[in-house]
Amino acid sequence: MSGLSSLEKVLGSKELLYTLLLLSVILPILHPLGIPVEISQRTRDVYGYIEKNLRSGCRVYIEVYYEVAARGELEPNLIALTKHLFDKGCKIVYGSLGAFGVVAFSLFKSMASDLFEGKEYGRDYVYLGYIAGGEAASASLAKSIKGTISVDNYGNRLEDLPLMREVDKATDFDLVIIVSSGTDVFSYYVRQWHTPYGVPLLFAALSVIAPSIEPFVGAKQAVGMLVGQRSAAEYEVLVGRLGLGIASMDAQSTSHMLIVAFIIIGNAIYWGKRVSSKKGGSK
Amino acid sequence: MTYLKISLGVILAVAILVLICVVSGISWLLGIQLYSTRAPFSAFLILLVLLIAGYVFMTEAKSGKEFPVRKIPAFDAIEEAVARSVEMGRPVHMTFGFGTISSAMAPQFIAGLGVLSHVARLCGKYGAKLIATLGVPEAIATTEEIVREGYYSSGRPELYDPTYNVRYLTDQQFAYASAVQATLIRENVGANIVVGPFYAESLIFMEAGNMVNAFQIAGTARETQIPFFVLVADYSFIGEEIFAAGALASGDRETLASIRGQDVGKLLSIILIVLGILLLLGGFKLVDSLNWVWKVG
Amino acid sequence: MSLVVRRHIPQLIVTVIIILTVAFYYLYINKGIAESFTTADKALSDWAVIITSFALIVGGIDILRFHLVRLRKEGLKQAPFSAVTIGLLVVMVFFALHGWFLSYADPKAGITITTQPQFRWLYLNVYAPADAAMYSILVFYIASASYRAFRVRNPMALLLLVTALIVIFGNTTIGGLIWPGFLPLRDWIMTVPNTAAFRPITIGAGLGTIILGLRLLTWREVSWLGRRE
Amino acid sequence: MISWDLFGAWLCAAMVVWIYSFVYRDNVFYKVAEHMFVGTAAGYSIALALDSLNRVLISPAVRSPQTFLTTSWHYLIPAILGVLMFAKYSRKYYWLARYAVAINIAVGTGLALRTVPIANVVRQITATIVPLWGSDPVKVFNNWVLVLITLGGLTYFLFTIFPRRVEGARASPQHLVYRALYYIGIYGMMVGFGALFANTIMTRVGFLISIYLIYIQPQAWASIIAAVLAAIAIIVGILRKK
Repeated sequence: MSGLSSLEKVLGSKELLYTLLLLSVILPILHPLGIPVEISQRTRDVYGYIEKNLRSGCRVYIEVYYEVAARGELEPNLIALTKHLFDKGCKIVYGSLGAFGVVAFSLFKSMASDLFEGKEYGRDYVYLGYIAGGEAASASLAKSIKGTISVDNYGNRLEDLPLMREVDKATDFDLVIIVSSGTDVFSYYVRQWHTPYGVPLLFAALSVIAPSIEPFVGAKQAVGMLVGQRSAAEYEVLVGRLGLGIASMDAQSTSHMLIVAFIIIGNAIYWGKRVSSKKGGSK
Repeated sequence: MTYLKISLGVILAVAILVLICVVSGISWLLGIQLYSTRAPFSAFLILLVLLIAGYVFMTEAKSGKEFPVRKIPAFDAIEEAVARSVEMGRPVHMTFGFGTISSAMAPQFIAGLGVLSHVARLCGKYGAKLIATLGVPEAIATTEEIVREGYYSSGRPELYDPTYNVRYLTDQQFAYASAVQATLIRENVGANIVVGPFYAESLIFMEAGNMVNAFQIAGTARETQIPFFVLVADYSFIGEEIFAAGALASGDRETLASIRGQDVGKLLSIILIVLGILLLLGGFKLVDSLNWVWKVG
Repeated sequence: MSLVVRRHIPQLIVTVIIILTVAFYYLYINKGIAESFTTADKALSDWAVIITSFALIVGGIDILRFHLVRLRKEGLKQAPFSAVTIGLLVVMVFFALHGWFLSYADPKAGITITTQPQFRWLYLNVYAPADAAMYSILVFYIASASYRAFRVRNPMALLLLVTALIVIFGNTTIGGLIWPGFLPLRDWIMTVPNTAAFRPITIGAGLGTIILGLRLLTWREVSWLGRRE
Repeated sequence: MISWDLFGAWLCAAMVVWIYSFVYRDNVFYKVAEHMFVGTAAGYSIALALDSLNRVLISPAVRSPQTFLTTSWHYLIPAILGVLMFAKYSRKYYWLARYAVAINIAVGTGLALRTVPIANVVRQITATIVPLWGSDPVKVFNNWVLVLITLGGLTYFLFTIFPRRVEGARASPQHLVYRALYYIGIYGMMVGFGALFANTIMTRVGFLISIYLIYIQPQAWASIIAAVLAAIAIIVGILRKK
């Protein structure tokens, strides 16, 4: 009985739990365990769509809309998707409707520098930078990119970039990918790009907001959706570039298992004490 | 005889509803665009029915009719929380959120203010020290007044000290949260009452309160944060109960009667759902009628 | 008279604005009125922005006052900390004002209130990391909260625990190693019972909001006025 | 030579570590970080306030005073009401602050009353009207679950209108239906709460990973030093109490 109580005291002291939690998150990032990932149908569908419908020379627009705090969940998705598109020989135009997208993009580029090796800026990819104006800007971009902004993020005139001579409006793109930490941006693209022009959309979202944009996927307004680190890990396996997604899944696994262990032990102690105190009472 | 007792207000309310229906019908027949296409017509009708129903109940209560309300345990627990803090010689903490009041969260802020006025009166009654923290810039003056009123009305003006009792901690979400969690610990609060619209900071408040073993009562109508309150707090208001708590706090019979209007809305929802499903049997889609937007021609 | 200017006029303002904004949102009289409503609506939200801005300034002064009082009252123990807050607040506002000045004095430089370089530095190196750290501090709290919250005291708590475990195992890759069924089961829980559970809460919150609006309209909700005269 | 950038990066790492140190125990370094945070946040929100005042009121008035006075003169009303908010410091004229608050409360409530009937009521009702029969048994089962839990939850929240059980008498059928729905509602909601709670763990761990990658990992030494300092402060704090 006193053994149980002292065990409870040790486990109940939050210091132990917090330290173990920190270790269980940081250690797997430093040394990934490589727990195999089972690939869900949803991710397979997205992969299959790109495999089937995009060919070399296809043009893709990617909206980069997340703040640095959401980087852990969304950046691995963005990297894996970019890898897949570059492997297929697609050309990519990146843009951001949020000011924080600029920082997110530069961090993304430095994290995935291997993907951009051998790719020429202006010919294979372009980053438009921050486009102010929210939904109105989105609508205007769909009509004409060059009519909305005249220079890219780095101050180059859009007419001087070969890729931007090829594309200008929504229908010039074969696929539009929205990587966003907010709910609104998804609906902007549905309303301004998909509904009027019928451009296929693909979503990559945080796991907390996935339920709120699920209806768009259900209504076939988007061809598919990648959700959080889990999808990123699966996609990394599919495209064969293991990175932060997989490492994060290990960290997720270990930290979740730690919490589960604490829940179970906590319950065991609770019931142990309850049973033993009942026995004590009957004596 | 009872029919004669119906007050003028009820007659007027029903008359308005009938008038609106008649006018709408006539304008529909004449092909007049009377309602905007922004919202389905059913939304306007539901809003109107609820407002009128609530108003009717309020006037009925005025003429002496009683509406017994089921117990809301979290509301009754507030008094216990305050009393316990006084026994332990620890202050009571109350907070109701951050951000501007001119957003769609305004009703929840107002509900929080209603609970605050109840807490303040109880603190005056028991002589408890109250610390009200907030992150709503527009409500600083109001909060000061509410706390002052709580102490003055129970004859304890000496307990009121605006810089101690009311603490505005910026409208930036996590700066506010960091200051609240520090306040909870440093002041060693005995009761932690958290009612209003909350975001991710909800769990921060609950865990910080738990660190000092405070008695916790929490409530919000923001769906994503309800689980944290329900699972961690000692007592919780779930969703619309915070609005009912505001009415209960007023201690006014007529105000309380208005929450019967919420019940009418719930019954209406149940009826519409059941009816809609039954009508599906006959192949009629009630969903289309509910989504119908007033459009002539 | 005093009651009229102290209570009745503010309450009347509330009633009139709510009725006008809601009624013209749903009603349609003609194109001209609809358009002028849209402009008026935009202007009204600008009004709110202006008022909020002044409230924020009042709030800043309140924080200043709070820390000055503490500085005086609590002596050396609190003084250095309050001085840090006051100092940073004043410095931030000073840089903001400098940026504001530059935006008029030298518009070509493109410096505004929030893009003033020193202001940006403080924002990026003090505010931003603290903000992100406070957000992610939740990971500790959610761990200790689940340790306590999922204690099986009664049948309902057992249901809670089972649901939580399914979701946890479904979310992690290790769960898939234990039993591949966790993932589809988790998806089912998140889409069916979870959606259903929050639907009545959403409806109820909406109804509560409407009835609170009614109380405001009928001058029954008076807590926002503060003291009762 | 220490550059401002490097110093900034160290400061970032230290801020994160010190804020985290609070979960172990309140300490001097958390107190410093918290007061720095509140100070910058307060300054930041004043700056944002000045920025919006500039955008809405001052810039148009300075750039083209003529058009401002003819078309946007009414912006002076909220500006005056805003200035009146300072009346809260007055003993006699404190109520002047209410006028501005009244406008903001009305705008907020008006906004809520516009969206709520559609988003919270009509949309939710229409989403629940689903067929409870059909050829696909999985779908039928899911629809039953959806409808029963929704109706149950609505019943659970009823405040004043519900069949009451008369003392001593046998429960009426209405009462039994009410009780059944009530329990379905509360148990269904508990499933939802448990699921949402557990699902949030994932996002929170994700955030911790992001923070670690952005602030801690690049400045490992600065973070370790900050952590050691915080640990010493915590230990000293404990010893002092004893």
